[in-house]
Amino acid sequence: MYSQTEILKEPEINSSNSAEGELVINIGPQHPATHGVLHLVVTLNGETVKKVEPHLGYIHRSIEKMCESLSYRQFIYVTSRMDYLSAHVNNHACAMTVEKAMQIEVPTRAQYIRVIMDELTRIASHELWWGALAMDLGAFTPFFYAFRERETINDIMEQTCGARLTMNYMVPGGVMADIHPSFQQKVKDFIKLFKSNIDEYDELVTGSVIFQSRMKGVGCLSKEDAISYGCTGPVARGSGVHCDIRKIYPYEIYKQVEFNEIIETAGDSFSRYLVRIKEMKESIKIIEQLIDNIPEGDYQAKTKAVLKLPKGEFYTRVETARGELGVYIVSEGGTTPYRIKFRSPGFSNLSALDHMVRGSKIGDLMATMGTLDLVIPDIDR
Amino acid sequence: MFLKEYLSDIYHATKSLLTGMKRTGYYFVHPKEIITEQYPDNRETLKMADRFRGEVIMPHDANNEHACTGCTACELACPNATIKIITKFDVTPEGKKKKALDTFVYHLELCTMCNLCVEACPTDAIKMGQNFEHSVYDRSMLLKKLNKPGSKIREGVE
Amino acid sequence: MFSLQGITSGIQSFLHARFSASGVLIFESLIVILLATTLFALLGLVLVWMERKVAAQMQIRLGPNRVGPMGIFQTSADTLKLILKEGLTPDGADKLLFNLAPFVVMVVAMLLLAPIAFAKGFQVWDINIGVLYITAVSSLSVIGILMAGWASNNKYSLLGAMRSGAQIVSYELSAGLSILTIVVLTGSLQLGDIINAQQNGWWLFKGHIPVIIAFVIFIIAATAETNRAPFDMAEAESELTAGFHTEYSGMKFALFFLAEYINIFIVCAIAATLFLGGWMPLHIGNWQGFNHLMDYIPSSIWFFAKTFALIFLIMWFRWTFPRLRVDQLLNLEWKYLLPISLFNLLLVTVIAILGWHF
Amino acid sequence: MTNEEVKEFVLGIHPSAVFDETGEWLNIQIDAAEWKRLAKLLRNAPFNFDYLFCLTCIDWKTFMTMVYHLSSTTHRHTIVIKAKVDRADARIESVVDVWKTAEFHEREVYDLFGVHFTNHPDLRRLILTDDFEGYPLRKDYDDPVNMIKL
Repeated sequence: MYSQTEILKEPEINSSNSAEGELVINIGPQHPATHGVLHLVVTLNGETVKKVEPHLGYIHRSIEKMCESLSYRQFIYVTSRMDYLSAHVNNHACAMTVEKAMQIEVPTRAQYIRVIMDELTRIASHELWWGALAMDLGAFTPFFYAFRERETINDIMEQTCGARLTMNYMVPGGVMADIHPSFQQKVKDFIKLFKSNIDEYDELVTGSVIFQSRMKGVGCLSKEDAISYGCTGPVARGSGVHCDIRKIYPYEIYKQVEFNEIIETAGDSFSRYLVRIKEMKESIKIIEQLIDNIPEGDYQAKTKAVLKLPKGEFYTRVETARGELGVYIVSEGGTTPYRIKFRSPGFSNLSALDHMVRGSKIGDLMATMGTLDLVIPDIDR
Repeated sequence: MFLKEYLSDIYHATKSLLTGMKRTGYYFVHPKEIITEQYPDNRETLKMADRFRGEVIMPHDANNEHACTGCTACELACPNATIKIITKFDVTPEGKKKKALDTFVYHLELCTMCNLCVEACPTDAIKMGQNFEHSVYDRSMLLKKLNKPGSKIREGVE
Repeated sequence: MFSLQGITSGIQSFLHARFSASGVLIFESLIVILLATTLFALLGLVLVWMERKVAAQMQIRLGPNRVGPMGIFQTSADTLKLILKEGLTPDGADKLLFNLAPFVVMVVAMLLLAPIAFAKGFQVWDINIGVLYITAVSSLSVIGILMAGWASNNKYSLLGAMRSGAQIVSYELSAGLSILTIVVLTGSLQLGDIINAQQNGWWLFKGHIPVIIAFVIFIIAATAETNRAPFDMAEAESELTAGFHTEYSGMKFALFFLAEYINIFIVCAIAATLFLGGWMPLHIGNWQGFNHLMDYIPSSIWFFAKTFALIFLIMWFRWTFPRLRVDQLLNLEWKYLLPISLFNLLLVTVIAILGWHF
Repeated sequence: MTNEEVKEFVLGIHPSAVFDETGEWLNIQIDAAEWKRLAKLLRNAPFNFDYLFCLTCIDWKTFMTMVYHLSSTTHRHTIVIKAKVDRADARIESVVDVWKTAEFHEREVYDLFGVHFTNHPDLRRLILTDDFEGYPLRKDYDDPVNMIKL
């Protein structure tokens, strides 16, 4: 599409409003701290951040447009590529939307498997976030400890779903295949490993005085702002907003499971950090309740080969590791969606970044960005 | 009072840092905890999960027979146009023309290993293979023909 | 007993027998240059390898293990790669300063080598103001970093250099004050005297708690002065990509990289000399038998063992702690380290005057 | 809080609103010109629809519809507001000062659909380059190079 000269052209920076003594730097699209291709144009006054302006689109694939030409079975796999760390949950949301529209009854066994998979995904995602956050703050070692546990989850996924990251395991009506015979044992082993290792996280990072001073009182977001900016997930819960979709609009079997919605009220980076760490423990609690009680039965409801959604609009909300994911399908009664919209949690969370970091230091920008847990393909879609 | 706070600050800070150092120090002196997998060296012992999706393969039996009827269900199910099925017409002993598979073209470079084709196949003619070492020097080498030369459809598969 | 002193005095008398005084000086300088360069290259290779191995072990990894046994030739291979790489100079950079900066940093590191006693009688220059010389020269390295940051014409580099300037200038203070405690106790600025004063025990053990505090402060300040995590504000890769050496590549980058490790070695060597007795074996008071036993271990081994133990400590810090923020970094210095070291110096002075130390 | 109350409230402000309750939530079809006034009132008491969780647009080939999903964090009630906008001159008032999240979402819609939000503080392309031509998510957008047709 673009000619060579256009690509080589200097990126235009808002130089019009950079006053005397202000420094405009581009953080990203290739930068160690932006975890992908996020491009932040940061206006600095010395070390102090004046303004942060995200430039998106480096990994925009227009998944929404792509889905318009894919059938209701096919479009699910694409959504794994949005928030690749919660691939299961994305697929789950899409499958649920189709099921809701076609009124497909999902077998209880499939529901159990789905929820266990969701929670495993959530833990895996938070593990990665934890390691990456520590890396943003300059500590490398936690990253490897986090990956050790995450690897176990990936192995479990690989065994049952066939892939480690983009599983495409959820299909309308249930799951693609039954769980692997050793699935339950492996999950129990993981729970044991996780429980013995989670204390290390506290020793190494949570308790560390340097970490706490980097986190406390940094990147504050008030409750009102969190709601107004549409923040969801741990970001909003760190500011005291009740927004766990699993609690307020329970789907699948979340109604029967006992778990707490983690709320921290301080609204700073440290409370967001605590929310995620505690959420991992809650996820373990959910898995523990379910893993031994997976009922016998079908893992997939009988569905037609070609799915046709009735005319209308369907919206599903689920809780991914990053917050509320909404799938909005407008159907004209055909085999492909007329319009599909993914309300991605990262997009709204990112919009609050500027508000959160104005007036703080560059180091705080990185810390705050780390606690927002941004996944760029999820923001760009 | 100020001095007491000041000193307790220092004490707690130092303690928390030492706790962290104890943890890394523990791993330093416990090389058994190392989790590195030395990949090319452990190829003999490396066993992929049996459901691992590495590529689409078409199993052939000893008589060089496969189970593909050339129905193109997989081609339709594929979201990326990875599969292209070329059919031909075989003449049965009774003299009837019968549609059969000529070439099963598989574009590995387009495949996302979503497993939808395998799910769609009515005769279980294709499945996911566990090979993951796909790197080649030329993209055209990723274009594969899945049915072996001279193979034909197994008796009794409709 | 094997001793490096024998070799050095042997060479000296050999040269004196054949050449005039100035000729001897020239030859000795040549030998020193040769030795220093070799030492630099060797230290760079060993320390980088050591860092990677230490990091790997702490991070439950194996680390380099392909090039040579245990990967010991990994760093040599890396160096070879860096030499072969093109050294780019960005457009708009101040060419002279840009190319000069790595050498300034390197030369400062080399100068610091002079007063360090590597073994008994194995010392380039036992200058009588040794400690003063060290503190004076080590603060020059900031000029190289500022030059690099300014000349790169890159905003990241500039920010990194400015941070580095603020940091080194502040941490010089507490490092200097910690060194002063030893000077006060010894009553001499000469490193040879300081080492000899630890004949009957290292200052760390002889000087009660104040010296231990001074030692801890010195290690912290040394970590900060060498721009090592958790004080690597100048590089802070998650904030400033690579800080002052963002634009450097090839051998010029390698010089910065090497200088960082040499600096670590030097500050650790100084810490070992001042607080742990340098090449002096572990002597406890007047336990003659024990002291004699310790004397059988060559002095060079003592020196390197102590230095590498301290280097390991600094590496251990790096692979455990998150990075501080720039204002917290300065807070730590001005609110904690400086007042404590001032008070500490006062205490040590009292101890020294009253002769309370062992 | 029920749909009836919301209906009554909306009718009081905007008599020509059309309601549709066939879906999961109450759908309110309003005029684009009335949207900003209604938004402000809905945001405040008594309903307190403080959470705009989805803002998007649908291209119906002859016209476009802006869709706003509103939710109240106090009452846990959700409604959907729809406003028809002209396709040739798509224009609707921005609600950035009502819900801050609208800033990015409106920029995205502007970028991909070409809906112009009046009074938006910083209406620029968010995802595509500034000199990009066309609005990719419109139904008539065609890109023969990058789009893969099955």
